[in-house]
Amino acid sequence: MAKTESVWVKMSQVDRRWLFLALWIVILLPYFVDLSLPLKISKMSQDYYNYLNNMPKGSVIIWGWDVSFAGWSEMEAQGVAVTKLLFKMMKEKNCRIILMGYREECGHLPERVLLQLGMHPTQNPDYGKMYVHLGWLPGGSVGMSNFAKNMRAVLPKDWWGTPLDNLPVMKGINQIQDVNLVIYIESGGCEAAINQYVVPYGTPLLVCAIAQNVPGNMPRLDADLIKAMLAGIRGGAELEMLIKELGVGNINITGISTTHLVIIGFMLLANIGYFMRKSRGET
Amino acid sequence: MSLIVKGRLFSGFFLLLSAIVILMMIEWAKRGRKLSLRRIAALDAIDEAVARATETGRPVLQHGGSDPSGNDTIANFSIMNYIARNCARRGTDYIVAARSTAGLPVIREIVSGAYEAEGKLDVYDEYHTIRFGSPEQFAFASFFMDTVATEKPAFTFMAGGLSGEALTLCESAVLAGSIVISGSSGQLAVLFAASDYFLIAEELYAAGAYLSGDPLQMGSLSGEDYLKIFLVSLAVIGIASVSLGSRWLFDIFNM
Amino acid sequence: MALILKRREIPILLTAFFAVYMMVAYHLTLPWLSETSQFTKDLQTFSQILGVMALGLGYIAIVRLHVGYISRRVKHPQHWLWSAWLLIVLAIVTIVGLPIGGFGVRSSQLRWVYDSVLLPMRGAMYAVVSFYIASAAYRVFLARNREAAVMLGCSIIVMMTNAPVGELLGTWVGDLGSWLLKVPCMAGERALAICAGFGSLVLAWRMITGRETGYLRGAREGGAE
Amino acid sequence: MATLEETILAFLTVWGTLCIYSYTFKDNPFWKWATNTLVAGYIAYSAVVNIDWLLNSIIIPMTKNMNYIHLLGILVGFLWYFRFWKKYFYIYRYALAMNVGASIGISLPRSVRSDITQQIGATMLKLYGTGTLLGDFTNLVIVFSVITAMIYFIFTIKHEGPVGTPIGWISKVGRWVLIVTFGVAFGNTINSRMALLLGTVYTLMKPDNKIYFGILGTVILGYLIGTELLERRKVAPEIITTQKPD
Repeated sequence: MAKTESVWVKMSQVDRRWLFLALWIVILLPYFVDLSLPLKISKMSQDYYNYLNNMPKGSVIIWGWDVSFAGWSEMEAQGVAVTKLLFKMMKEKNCRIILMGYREECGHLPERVLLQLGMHPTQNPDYGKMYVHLGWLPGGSVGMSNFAKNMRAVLPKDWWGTPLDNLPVMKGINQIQDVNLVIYIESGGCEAAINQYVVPYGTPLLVCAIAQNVPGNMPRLDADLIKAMLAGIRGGAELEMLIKELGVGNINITGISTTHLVIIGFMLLANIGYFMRKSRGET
Repeated sequence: MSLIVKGRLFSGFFLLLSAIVILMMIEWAKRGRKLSLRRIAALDAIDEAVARATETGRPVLQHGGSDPSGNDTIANFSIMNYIARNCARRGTDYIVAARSTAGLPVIREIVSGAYEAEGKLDVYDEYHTIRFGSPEQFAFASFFMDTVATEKPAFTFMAGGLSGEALTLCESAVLAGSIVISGSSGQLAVLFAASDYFLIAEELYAAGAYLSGDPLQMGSLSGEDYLKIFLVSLAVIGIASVSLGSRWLFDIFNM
Repeated sequence: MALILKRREIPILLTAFFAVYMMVAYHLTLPWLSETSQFTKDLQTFSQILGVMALGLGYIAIVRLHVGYISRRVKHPQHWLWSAWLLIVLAIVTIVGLPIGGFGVRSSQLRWVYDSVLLPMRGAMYAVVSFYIASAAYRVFLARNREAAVMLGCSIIVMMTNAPVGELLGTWVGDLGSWLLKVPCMAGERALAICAGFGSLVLAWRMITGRETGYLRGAREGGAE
Repeated sequence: MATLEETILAFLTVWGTLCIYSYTFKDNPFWKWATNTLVAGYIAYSAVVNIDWLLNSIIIPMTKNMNYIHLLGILVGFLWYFRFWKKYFYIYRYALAMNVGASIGISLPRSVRSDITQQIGATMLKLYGTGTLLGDFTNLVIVFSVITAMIYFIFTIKHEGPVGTPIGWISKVGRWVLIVTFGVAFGNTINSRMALLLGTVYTLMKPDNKIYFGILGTVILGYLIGTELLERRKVAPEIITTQKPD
């Protein structure tokens, strides 16, 4: 009798390091065994893609980065996929792309992605004609509000020090009203972008949200403050499929399946152990 | 050309209304208006948890909160006063793990004040009670977990600017066998799941107001409640009229 | 003189002036008092630069803290030798990042620090929390009572919606998961957002009228002992 | 063949990441090394990029074209540093007060619209006649949930008496709405954290980094397990429970 009791107790009292070990195993597993599953594209990602893809010719798009170092591990898929899509639109529809960051980390981050895509100014002569990286904008909402009214006062030069007046892409763009769309990739909430761009000026806003912030952004999506939203790594993987360029999102989404299964498995284990103990009147 | 920008009239009106209602209620509370609050389960739990700590002879640990500027931290300070007095009265070991340099003097003031009010200043040892970790998020987390591991508190209270690291703090305290009561306006889901009792956002402010009896906090709470009732009634009217096919309230909102 | 400067009223008046001016200017269209008037723009630029000028506060505070640890040869909260290492790294990154002698923010050296130290390590730091959330899920999600059972159920459905493996169970999982997200969860988050909005309203009005001076309180240095 | 620079970069990336991960096992010197390096690196990095913005966007343009507002901003900005001067620390409050005031003034009127009025506006939904049964039901659930959850956050009415008792019931329903919300949010948080973990592992498993991951991972894990075993031998085994007694 005593022996069977301890099994149920053990089931709900496994040392958490075993759980950590199990997680490590299933995280590394997809690198050795092909476990990829088909991915159904959700309505939210489809809406996002459609909204962006239906932008008229010659639109001016701000591609704003507000991702922390930590958030980048999750947002890399979205960040790279959206950048690829924007450059495709730039080539096909003559859209002008303005990259910029909203926190300290985000001066270097877009530069990193440009390097990866071969669009760094040292690699691509089109820089400055159709797209530009403005560097990062300090000051949080105060800075954003200021930028919306008078861009050149707060960011007179691009990230590499060229004055904006010398860059053809910035011709005629002085305030937020000259911009057709703001895309905002965030790991810490999108309230500032909504308050400074959408509420006063009505500029359409697309958000790439970290999965953790998706529930918090839902009321804003529902109230039409956000036009469309990409959610977490799954959104990134789905966008990669929509633009037909598979990348890091599609590699990691398999790991999402395996890790989620392990966590759910452990949850069920704990519950079975709990209920067995309860039915034996041990709790 | 009107005096007020189109689309900003209603929100401006609401801003003004909120100022009037909140300030009026604060004034009224200061003049001695008695307010009664609804029961908050986690508050009763604080007393029980302190009692349990006293019985077991293990300490009570409190998170000192981040910089003293947000609502969360202000509420945490009110609760800190309450818990510190409670511990001083019962002679229970009380420890604050401080995170912010700016908050440290405030914490000292509150805790020494609480011990003084209970006439236990002779047993108050500042270096034992108030421990400073680091202002940096994860360095503090590791310090907090160290403290939990060495002190093995019976009751841990956490509030005031908790963010990404909050879960690790909560987990370590629970694993050390502590009752955890937390309150926060961020990381809600995670903390709600991981702690024994959780003060959901505004509940934390209400708890702070209730425990301190501070007319400023009480008055604000009551002012907020009137505004909420006003908004809920607006919403009900709006839903009724929209269901009947009229959108006049929307037009007012967008004025 | 010092006594006058020390009074709380001056900072409170400053807060009130900046806040009320910006709020009024946001709503009005007068040529001298509107959001786009020159004075408003100047005031905003001024505030932004003022905010950025606080850049050294954290830096100096951390240097003082760790110099204190080293001079007292402390063992807690960490051994003073670690503090010495911290100061060395601080010095190296600062030198690499300042625009002197070929270094600077856009130099390959700082990008190197960014790529090899900051980005991966900061990411890993948060990823440590991932392990804890897994263990928290294992520990707390016992269907002890109805509340916990409902929360457990919702979480599992949403997790299966987010992971492609959920589709193996049928399309209903995804449909139910996104309905939960778009309807009840959205509504709950909306109530929370409204209440958070009220929280900030209350705090702001208390600060503007000088009833809440917590943010000015205790800003005395020398606390970090 | 990778260059020396690439080799060092790959090595450092893996080393730093693994040092931090070692904390999931227990507190150890690798973790101490990593946290101290990271804190210092991050603070220095944010300081230098802020200085860079000031130089590039404000100070250098000012030398060509004097802007007195910018100059005033910089001069007043030095008030922050009175914080470290014991005698005159209170002057620091001026800068703080202006900063707080400006951010309140800029965010508050806008967030009243985005967080309050627009949200209430979006809750005013048709309760019937949306065309589908699911549509009607969905609208009903949204309206009902928002209102009950808001009433849950009303505190100054006691849940007794003719007015209080029904409010008490409504707020109980509101609590259930919040619980569902938290359940969904918890699921999403798990997703987020796992994605984060997978992202860092993806970096470790890059072709350049893989080999160091293998070597360093073994070394660090070996150290951790070794010291753990040594400690266990020293102290009498203690029962580790992950479950708090019910």
